[in-house]
Amino acid sequence: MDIILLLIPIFPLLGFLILGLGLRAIPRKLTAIIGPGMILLSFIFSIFIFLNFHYFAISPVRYFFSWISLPGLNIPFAFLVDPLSCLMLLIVTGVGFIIHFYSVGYMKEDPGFNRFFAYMNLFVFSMLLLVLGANYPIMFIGWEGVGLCSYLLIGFWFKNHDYNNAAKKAFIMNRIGDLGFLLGMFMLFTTFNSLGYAEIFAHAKWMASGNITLTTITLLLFVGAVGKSAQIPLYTWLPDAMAGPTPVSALIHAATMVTAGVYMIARSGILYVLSPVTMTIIGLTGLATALFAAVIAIFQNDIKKVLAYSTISQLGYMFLGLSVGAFTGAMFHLTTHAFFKALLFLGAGSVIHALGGEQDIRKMGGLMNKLPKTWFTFLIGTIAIAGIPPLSGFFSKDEILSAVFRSSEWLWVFAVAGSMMTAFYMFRLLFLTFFNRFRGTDEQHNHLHESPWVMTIPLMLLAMLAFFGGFINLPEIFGGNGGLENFLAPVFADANAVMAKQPPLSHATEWTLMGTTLLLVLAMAALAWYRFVRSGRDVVSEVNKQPALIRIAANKFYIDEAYETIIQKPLLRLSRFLHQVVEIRFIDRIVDGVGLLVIRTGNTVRYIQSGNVGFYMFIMIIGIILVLFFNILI
Amino acid sequence: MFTEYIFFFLSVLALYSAVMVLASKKPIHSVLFLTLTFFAIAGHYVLLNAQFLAVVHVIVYAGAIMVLFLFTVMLLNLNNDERSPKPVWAKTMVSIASGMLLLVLIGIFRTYDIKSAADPTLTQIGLVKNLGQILFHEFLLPFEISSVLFLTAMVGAVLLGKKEQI
Amino acid sequence: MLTLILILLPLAFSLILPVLKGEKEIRIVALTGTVAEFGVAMAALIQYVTSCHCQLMFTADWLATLGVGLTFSMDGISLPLVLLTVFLLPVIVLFSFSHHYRRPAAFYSLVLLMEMALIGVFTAADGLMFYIFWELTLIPAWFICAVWGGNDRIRITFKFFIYTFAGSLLMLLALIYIYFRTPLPHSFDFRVLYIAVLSPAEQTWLFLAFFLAFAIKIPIFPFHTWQPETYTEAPAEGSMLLAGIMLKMGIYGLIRLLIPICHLAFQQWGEIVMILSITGIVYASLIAIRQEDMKQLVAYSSIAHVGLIAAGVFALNLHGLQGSVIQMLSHGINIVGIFIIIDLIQQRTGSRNIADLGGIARKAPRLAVFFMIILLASIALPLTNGFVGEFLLLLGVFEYNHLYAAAAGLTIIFSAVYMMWMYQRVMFGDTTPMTEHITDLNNREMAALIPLVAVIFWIGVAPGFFMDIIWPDAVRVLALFNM
Amino acid sequence: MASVPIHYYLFFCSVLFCIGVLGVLIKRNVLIILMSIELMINSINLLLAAFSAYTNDPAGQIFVFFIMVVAAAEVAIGLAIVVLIYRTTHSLDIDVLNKLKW
Repeated sequence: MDIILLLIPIFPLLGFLILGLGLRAIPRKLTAIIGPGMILLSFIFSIFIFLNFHYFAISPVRYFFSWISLPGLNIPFAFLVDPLSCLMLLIVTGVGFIIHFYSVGYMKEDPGFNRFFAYMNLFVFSMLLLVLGANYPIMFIGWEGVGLCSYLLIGFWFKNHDYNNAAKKAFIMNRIGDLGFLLGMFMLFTTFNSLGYAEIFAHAKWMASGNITLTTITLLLFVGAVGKSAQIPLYTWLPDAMAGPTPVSALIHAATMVTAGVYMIARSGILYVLSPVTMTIIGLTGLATALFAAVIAIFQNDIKKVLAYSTISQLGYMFLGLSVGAFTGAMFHLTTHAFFKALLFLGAGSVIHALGGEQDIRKMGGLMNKLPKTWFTFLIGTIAIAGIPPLSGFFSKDEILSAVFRSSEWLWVFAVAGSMMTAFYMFRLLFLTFFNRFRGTDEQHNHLHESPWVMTIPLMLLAMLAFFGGFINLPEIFGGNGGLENFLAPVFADANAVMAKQPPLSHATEWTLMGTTLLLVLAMAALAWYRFVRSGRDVVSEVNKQPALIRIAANKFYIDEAYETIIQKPLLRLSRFLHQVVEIRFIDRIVDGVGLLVIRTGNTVRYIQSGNVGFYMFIMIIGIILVLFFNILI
Repeated sequence: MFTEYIFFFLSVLALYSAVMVLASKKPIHSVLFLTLTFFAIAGHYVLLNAQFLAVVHVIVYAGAIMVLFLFTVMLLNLNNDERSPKPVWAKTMVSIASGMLLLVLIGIFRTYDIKSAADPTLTQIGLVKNLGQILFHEFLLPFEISSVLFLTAMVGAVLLGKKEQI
Repeated sequence: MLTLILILLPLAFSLILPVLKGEKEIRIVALTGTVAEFGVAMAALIQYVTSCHCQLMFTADWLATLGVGLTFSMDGISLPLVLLTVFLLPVIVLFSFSHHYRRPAAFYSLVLLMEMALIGVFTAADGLMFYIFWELTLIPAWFICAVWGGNDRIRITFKFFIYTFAGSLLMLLALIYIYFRTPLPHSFDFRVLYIAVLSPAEQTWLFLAFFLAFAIKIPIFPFHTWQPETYTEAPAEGSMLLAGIMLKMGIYGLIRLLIPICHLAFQQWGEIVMILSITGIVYASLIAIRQEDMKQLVAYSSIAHVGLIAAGVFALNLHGLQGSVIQMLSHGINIVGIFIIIDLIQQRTGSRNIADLGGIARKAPRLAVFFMIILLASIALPLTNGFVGEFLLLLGVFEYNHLYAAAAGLTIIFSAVYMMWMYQRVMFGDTTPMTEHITDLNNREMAALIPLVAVIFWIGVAPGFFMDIIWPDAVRVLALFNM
Repeated sequence: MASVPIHYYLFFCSVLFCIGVLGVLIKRNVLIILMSIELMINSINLLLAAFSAYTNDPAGQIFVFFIMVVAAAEVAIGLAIVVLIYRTTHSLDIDVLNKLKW
């Protein structure tokens, strides 16, 4: 069983090595088999692990070899198989495989076909390490690894400098978070003398709530999550990351990598529930991000950017859920989000593919008939994300919302507002893309075509998942037995025990909340329909003519520009100042000055050497006298 | 007591002639006074029962070296006195310096005490036989090497003394 | 005995070389010499028994009356550095074949002399021998830089020589002082130096002398200004020897002399030198961001990295010390790799100015891959050697002081900033006239780079081998400190 | 026959030595300076012989012997140089010899 477990990440690594080392030698067809094939194998093995889950019930941690080992510090290379990692395993390999499959079609024309799959396999490998690791350093390997792959894949088309900048930005912002993660890890180590989950959580369980050390640890780890999961203030890399090929956006920047932060916090749940301050900060960050990103998303015209901001917003929801202790809810939303967001991205990819690279939704429209499969699956995705029953998004979002309501009504109001915005911008996207008449060039119009089967089959698979995904955790009132809830219960048992148990909502309240939300969401969908389909206004009016507030929102609140002025430019200026002034004019001048001083002194003193032998002898005698004199003294 | 008298006599003689070496106006007088000093010191050697040294001293210094000096003085016809003695302030300064050196030296030696003072007048080490034994046993190699030194010095002196460049 | 062979073998080869005629012959002999040395080191490694103190000891009387002995031995601190030296030298020599230096016999002879001196420094178990070899490294280093260097080489290398030499004189003074404080009969043997009786005031002075000597060599901010200039002007091999191995002498000196001897002075000065080291990290990283010359950029990044190593040493705990030795290995390997890459680019395009370059990845994919791997190792990506070292170092600093670790950790971010930016501008984008006809790596260049990359991953994935060698002696050093 | 204390020799030799030093410093004539140097050497010689006699150690007297050897050689060379100097400068003034720099 251990071998099988080990093989799960080994397959993608193998794929990476084969494709990476034989970069140009391997024919495309073989790559098309190896790339997705390795992930498929991983997926099959993951299912196998999932089915034989009981096998790991007693000893969930499997050691392979000792990685860093010192007296007092032992970091084994070990995997942990528990419900949480199992769930992530299935998502990563499952969704990963579907996206790999899709990529075979999407990247068909690209000269870097092999490289692409090599990177993708490396990504899956890193992600698997991240979710399987039995201690924080192993998670960190994956954590940095996925950041690297993200960097490589965003800058995949590396001839374009903007893409490279986007890649670098992503990597650096992730690194800021990584530093937080690293420091959090150190603090964990100094506090618990171990970095393994099992040891830490076993000790943490008995610590007092609000402990300052725990608060610091959790905050530091949260910094890592903020970087990776693109929350305020480190979110700006994610929209830029859309520079990468669309399957990359689907896999890395929607389904898996960006949710690593959520996974990490869920994993460390027990630490977080013991630090209420951190939980509050997480909640506020999540909510702010959810609303902020949703507002920006409404005014974006790039199909992928809308989805990117939507991802940020949905991640905000997950953090909001985590902050009120709804770990299962957050994980549930993570799962469904992986399904429908991957679906939406792939659908967007299909559209872009059909339009020959066009991403501006103002130049789309009326694609419903030309791309029927894409349109239908995209519709399912939109409904799912908007939260309309019985699609998956509804259930997962509802679970978070009701948990939020139990914690605070005000939070709930804001969360619902965010939910409404989600519905609005998603339907806006849907309507502008697929309804009315085509607004692009004639040439594009003539070339419009439905994507090949390699691309549509993944769409359909994901659409099914997005449709039915919600049923894995049906709420009680729908007669569900909370499958995922029960499945994950052992993982969150300690955390839930600590969490002050609010009484469960009465069914009436729950129905009311659900109804209200649904009604508002439907109203927003209708508004979008009215505004973008019925009114007949084809093209979204020019941003410049809009009121100032909207213009600011359309320009993403100038956050990028602000970062550039506040951080980037002063940093560069500081760098230049340190080099030109401090280094060259100050420190080095002192160093050279010492040398010059010696030279100058020599130049002056050498006149003593007049050449007068009598004088030399006199000095010599004086010297002898002094030597002898000091000899007496001593 | 007798030894002491001789000691004082020789010392005073040596110091007087040493001072006169410096005080004389003519170099030829200086050379003669220097000879006198050397003889006084030879007397000291005798007093210390260092007969061998006394003899060698007379031969080398009063004999060879003194002759060299005299020859030089006469060769160069240096009978006139110094045309321009050093200025007074310089003389004062160097005198003070020498005086200080003397003070310091005396300061050092004042506290010096020798541990087992054998009677110098009775030791036999200064006899030619004893010294010869040691010189040709323990110090044979340096002795031979010193002959090379002499040869070198001779060659050097000849080379320097030659008028034309070689 | 093996230790003595390790020292004498390069010397023998360096003496043979001047006799030979013909570049090809000279190269083959030089490479044979370094490879043979590697073989001897492997034999030593096999004989080495982990966690026994002072192994492979060789002792002979030299100036017995002064208590100076020809004493050489290895322990867990010096063995990794010896391995680093013997591993990097063949790589450097192999790489150097792409240059056609004038007077190759002299060049390779000096390189081998350097190897001998370096191994002498790392294996010396006697204070005076340590000093002698320490100074001996300077001579070939200076000649290599001053004869085969760039245009401004005379001025720069003179500064380098005088600066480091002044530092080492202070070390000599300190050593002699301690010598007179050792119990009778005086001796320079390390083990005797460790038990010298020193008052806190004396230790403070000795600390300053030692620290200055080592800080200049390492270099620690603000004694680093000789370094970027020297790296830029030195020939590629010179930069590699300097940055890859010679800098480690300073760190090694800290561990070997400063910590065990001046332990009382750390109460007063430990905090200050720690702050200096960390200031250096941030300062050098910030400067590196704006550099246009690749070598200069790497030089500043190196200052940042060794600053972290020094901080780990000054943290005075097992993790910091362990990390510093591991990171010395990693840094040596990574920086040599980077210098190789930079020089390859310079050979092909005639420039190492970032602004002149671009689009190399498309033209030379293998070069791009190697560059990427080495770069990732130097920014401490997990599963590369850089991570293991930096993880332990930062953990060590963190145990010393949380805030310092946060400041030192900025290197994680900044190194990504400057390295990625350099990589992006050099390798990506459109080609420039200079990079238009760049060729990919040939087999010999691959042969030089592959061992580096292999070790990068070896230490990154399974550092246990080195860890086990190092930690017993790291514990021993700490025990001396706490004595 | 009672001997004089060693201190007498010490003081006497110190005075003689200082006279030599004074001569070296105060005189301009190279010849006299050489003589003064001889005075110093003699004072040292005597002291060596005295110590040798007082401690019953022949090494001191042997050294005196060697010093005499060296002194003789020195005088020979020194005077040769003096002659040479006189030939070139027509003076024995030491202050004329100020080319000894750089």
